[in-house]
Amino acid sequence: MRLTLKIFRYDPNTSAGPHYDRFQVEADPNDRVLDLLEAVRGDQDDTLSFRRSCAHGVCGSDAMRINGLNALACKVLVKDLNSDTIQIEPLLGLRVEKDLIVDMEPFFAHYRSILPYLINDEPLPEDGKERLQSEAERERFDDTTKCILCAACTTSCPSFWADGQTIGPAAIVNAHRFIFDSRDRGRLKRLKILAGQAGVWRCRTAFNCTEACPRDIHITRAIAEVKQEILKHS
Amino acid sequence: MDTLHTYDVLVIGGGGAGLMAALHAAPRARTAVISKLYPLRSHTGAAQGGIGAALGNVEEDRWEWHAYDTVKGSDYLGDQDAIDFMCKEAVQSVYDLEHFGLPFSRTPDGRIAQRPFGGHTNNETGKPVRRSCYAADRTGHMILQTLYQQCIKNEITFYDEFQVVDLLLVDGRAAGVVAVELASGELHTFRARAVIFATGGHGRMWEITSNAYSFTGDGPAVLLRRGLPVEDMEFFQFHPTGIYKLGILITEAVRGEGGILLNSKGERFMEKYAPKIKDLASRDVVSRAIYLETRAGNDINGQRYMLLDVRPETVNRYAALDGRTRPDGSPYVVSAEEILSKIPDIADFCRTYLGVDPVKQPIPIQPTAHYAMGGIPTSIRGEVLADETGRVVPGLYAAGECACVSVHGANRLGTNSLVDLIVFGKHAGLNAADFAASADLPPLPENPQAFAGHQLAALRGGSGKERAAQIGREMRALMFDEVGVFRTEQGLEKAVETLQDLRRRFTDIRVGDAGKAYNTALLNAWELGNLLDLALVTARAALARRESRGAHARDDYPARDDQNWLKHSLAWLDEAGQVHLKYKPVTITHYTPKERTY
Amino acid sequence: MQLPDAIKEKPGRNYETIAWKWMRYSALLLIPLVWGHVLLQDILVGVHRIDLNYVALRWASLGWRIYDVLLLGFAFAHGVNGLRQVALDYIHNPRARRGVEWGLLIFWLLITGIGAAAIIGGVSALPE
Amino acid sequence: MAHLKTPLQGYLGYRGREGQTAFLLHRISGIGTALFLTIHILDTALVYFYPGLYEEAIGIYRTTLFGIAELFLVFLVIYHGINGLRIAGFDLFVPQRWNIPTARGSFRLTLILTLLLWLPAAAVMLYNLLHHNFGLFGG
Repeated sequence: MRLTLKIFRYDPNTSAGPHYDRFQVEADPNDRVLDLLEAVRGDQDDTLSFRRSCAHGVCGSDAMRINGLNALACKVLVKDLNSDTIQIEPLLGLRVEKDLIVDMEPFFAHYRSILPYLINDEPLPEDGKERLQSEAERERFDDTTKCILCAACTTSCPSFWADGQTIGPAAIVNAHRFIFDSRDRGRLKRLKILAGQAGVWRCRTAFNCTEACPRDIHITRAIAEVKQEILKHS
Repeated sequence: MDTLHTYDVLVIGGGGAGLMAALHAAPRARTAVISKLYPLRSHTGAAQGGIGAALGNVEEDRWEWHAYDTVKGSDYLGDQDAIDFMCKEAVQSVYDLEHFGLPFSRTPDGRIAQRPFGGHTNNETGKPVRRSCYAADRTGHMILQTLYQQCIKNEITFYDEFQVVDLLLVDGRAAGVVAVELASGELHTFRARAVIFATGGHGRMWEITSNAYSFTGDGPAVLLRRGLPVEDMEFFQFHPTGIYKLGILITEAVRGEGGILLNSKGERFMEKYAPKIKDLASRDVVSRAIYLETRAGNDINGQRYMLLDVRPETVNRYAALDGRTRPDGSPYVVSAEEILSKIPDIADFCRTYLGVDPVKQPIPIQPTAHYAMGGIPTSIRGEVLADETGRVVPGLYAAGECACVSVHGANRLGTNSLVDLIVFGKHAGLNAADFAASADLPPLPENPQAFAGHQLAALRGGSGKERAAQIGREMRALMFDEVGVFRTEQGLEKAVETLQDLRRRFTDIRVGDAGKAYNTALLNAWELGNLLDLALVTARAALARRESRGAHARDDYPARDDQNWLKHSLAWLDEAGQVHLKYKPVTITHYTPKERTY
Repeated sequence: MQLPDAIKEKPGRNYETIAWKWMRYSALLLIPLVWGHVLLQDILVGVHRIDLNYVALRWASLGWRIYDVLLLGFAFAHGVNGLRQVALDYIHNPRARRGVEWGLLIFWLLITGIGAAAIIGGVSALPE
Repeated sequence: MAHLKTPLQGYLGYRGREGQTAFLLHRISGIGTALFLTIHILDTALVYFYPGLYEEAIGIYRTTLFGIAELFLVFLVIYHGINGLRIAGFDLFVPQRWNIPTARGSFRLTLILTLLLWLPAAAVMLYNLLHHNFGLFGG
């Protein structure tokens, strides 16, 4: 089948502002949108820039807006879209650096701000082996360990669109992963950060994050659980 | 921005090996990680099944058994001293990861959970042993995340989205690297006392591959261009179970949980090829079995694929036939929910890309290019070796998939890639920091960016008669057909010839993008050049090796030939495009080569 | 699940947490109050029958005055805090934010004061 | 207000689902109600400060335009209340039930309940409006 790709273009080094280019491509219903982008760059216009790596939804490089919805280009198949024009735009709320590439640094800065690492200064088990954790304790935070930091959630969040200072869903998801890890001892610190102006209270439960997550993480639920945890400790 | 940077230790690559190296170098040396991707995008994150270590958490196990399985898996080409070192160190390394916060799946008594995996056995009974430590089916993801988290905690310096395009050598010693900053297109020079390459594999030279787009062999190619050799390039692993056509990996853990491979007749054909451990035989064995079944006309619908059946009724039927039991001795019976809970991501891939629910329908699979056993020759300490005598390049280290220690020999055992990058990443980091502490800062060569600048300029200044995308397509198809699961003299000769032609045609491409910011076309073209170089070396080394061993299977030389070929290959590529091969002996300590049966 | 915490640094009393709770708990009271008010004034009575006499009659009852004071206090505070949250979404400069917060505080006190004065003072003069 | 460009682009262009609609309606209804409330407090306060002006102010409310606006206002007030209860209910009492089906379903339920409460109210108000402003129904 023949498809039209309508792609957002922007090059900071030329004076022209952002615009859209249209490309005709031959596609199979089972093609990934990423395959189409590769075809355009390979055979039609090699000035098109986008990020990609693993091409099967685990590395988080190719999050973008596809027909108005955040997704990984490698996880959206042509047949899922049901349209003969596919509009492809960069993530919203982060500065566009070139075409579909946005500046991820603010996103990672929010991630770093919630202390995304195990905090536990207690002595290790004397036998040098693993810290014990029951299956139930492990299960408690399983969902939020799946995050690949692709930014599809954070850049679909209306609060983040309005204010880039909002910590955003991805950072909260990663905080949740440690807050509910029975081995961690830093959760009150994280809760204090998340109780602030840019934290969980900015969540208006618009659910765009959960709908956009390519890993099917229950993001809004995780945020609500963090909210409860803060209420419990305040 | 200043484009000259100075550090004690530079780590090139932000995957598992690179981050591990950085974490261990940083406490004693000013360290920076230079990565062409954001580190969390690295392909370590795609590893699914687990990391092998003889913890013995669910049944008796010993690191010596792990070592023997690795030697046997390597088809005796692995260096046994290195393998012993790795398998022994693996145990503590896994505990280290747990202490770093890695959320392993757990046993009922709260320990790290372990499951069976291809090629891992109890050496006394020959039966599969539960050795693979896992976190659902995203162990690599958890390793990558955990290591990156620790890097944040330890405030490691990162240069994200910097593509290293050249290694600087002064008097045979590493002096730094040259990198392109993707955002600006500027060249940066990094000066250092020690450099660690951890750039990953080169599986993108094959058409059907489980590898990331970024797996273009940058490290080995850069070193080749600087006159250093690569080792054992003819050995590249084809994983038996890639999703049909896409190549996306379906982990062995699916078979570990009881999944069965079936041909068009509905036969469990692995009974023929590995009567003892059947579907859990080593990867090369299973890949070849699929190929042979296909050749015998037993592929599904004549479409060159087989079925991987993990429906509970199938799993339970064959588990009963095999007499498989749970650790407590009860018969192994699973429900659909239990299977899905062990392989959630695989189930997601199947639904997304195939529209198949793996507990209701079998999964169409075919072998997919997966892992480079070969790469930059290194010592057990991670030092890069300059020749067949084991001469070390001072200040230069390599670890992870881009390196060849060699612990995987002719065929890597499942889970051992993660073991490799954890153990050797760590030791490369420690040793590089040691080296940096005692070494002075080498001078920079005159005009350090000249060679890199020249390479990039050539890509922009070609005649434009050829298109990079087209050359890439031809290379991948050629490699899959002629330098794939099975190889012949004729095919390999054709491959070498065609690759030399493709390399000539490559000089006629011209990158159309003249921009600076995120000129991905330019860098992709440069990466294609790397793949072409490595493909040529691979085909040439494969042509020379007239035997079948591990992943290198020759139709015309079907047997292993220890008399003539129990040796590692080293390949140099000269400026004229000629490959020069030399060989060095395999280190054998206590496992004498014998026939490999599963 | 009770976890031991080595770091006893609680998120503690924090303005945004209190404001968030305030929006939820005030809403619980507001729903009967506001809906009751709307039902009575807009639907049952209707704007065409409301005049000074009606207001005077209504505020002759202490019960209705208390009702209206509660309504004023809770609804307007809820509303002004809502406006504050909305404004802070779009205004990011710290000084501008402080300006908005002070402005809204004054606005809130002023309007609430005016409303309260009216409810307490009642209808000051009925038409002839 | 350069800051408004991105959120407006998102509100209008991002194809969010029920949750985004719920959020936008909640915000619009909240702002609208708060602004109306301010005016309403002020006009009611006239009874004490300038009773002479009160009847004039009420006169404005009695116009057809305001009558129609009042219909919308009541809808928004009902919606804001139910949707607020919905969100607070999940957040405070059953956070573990926040998932895509419950979020979508609960919003649809919110809309249905709002309509169910609003329609009879709207009928009465419309009757009053037509009766007083257009002399229908024997006015």
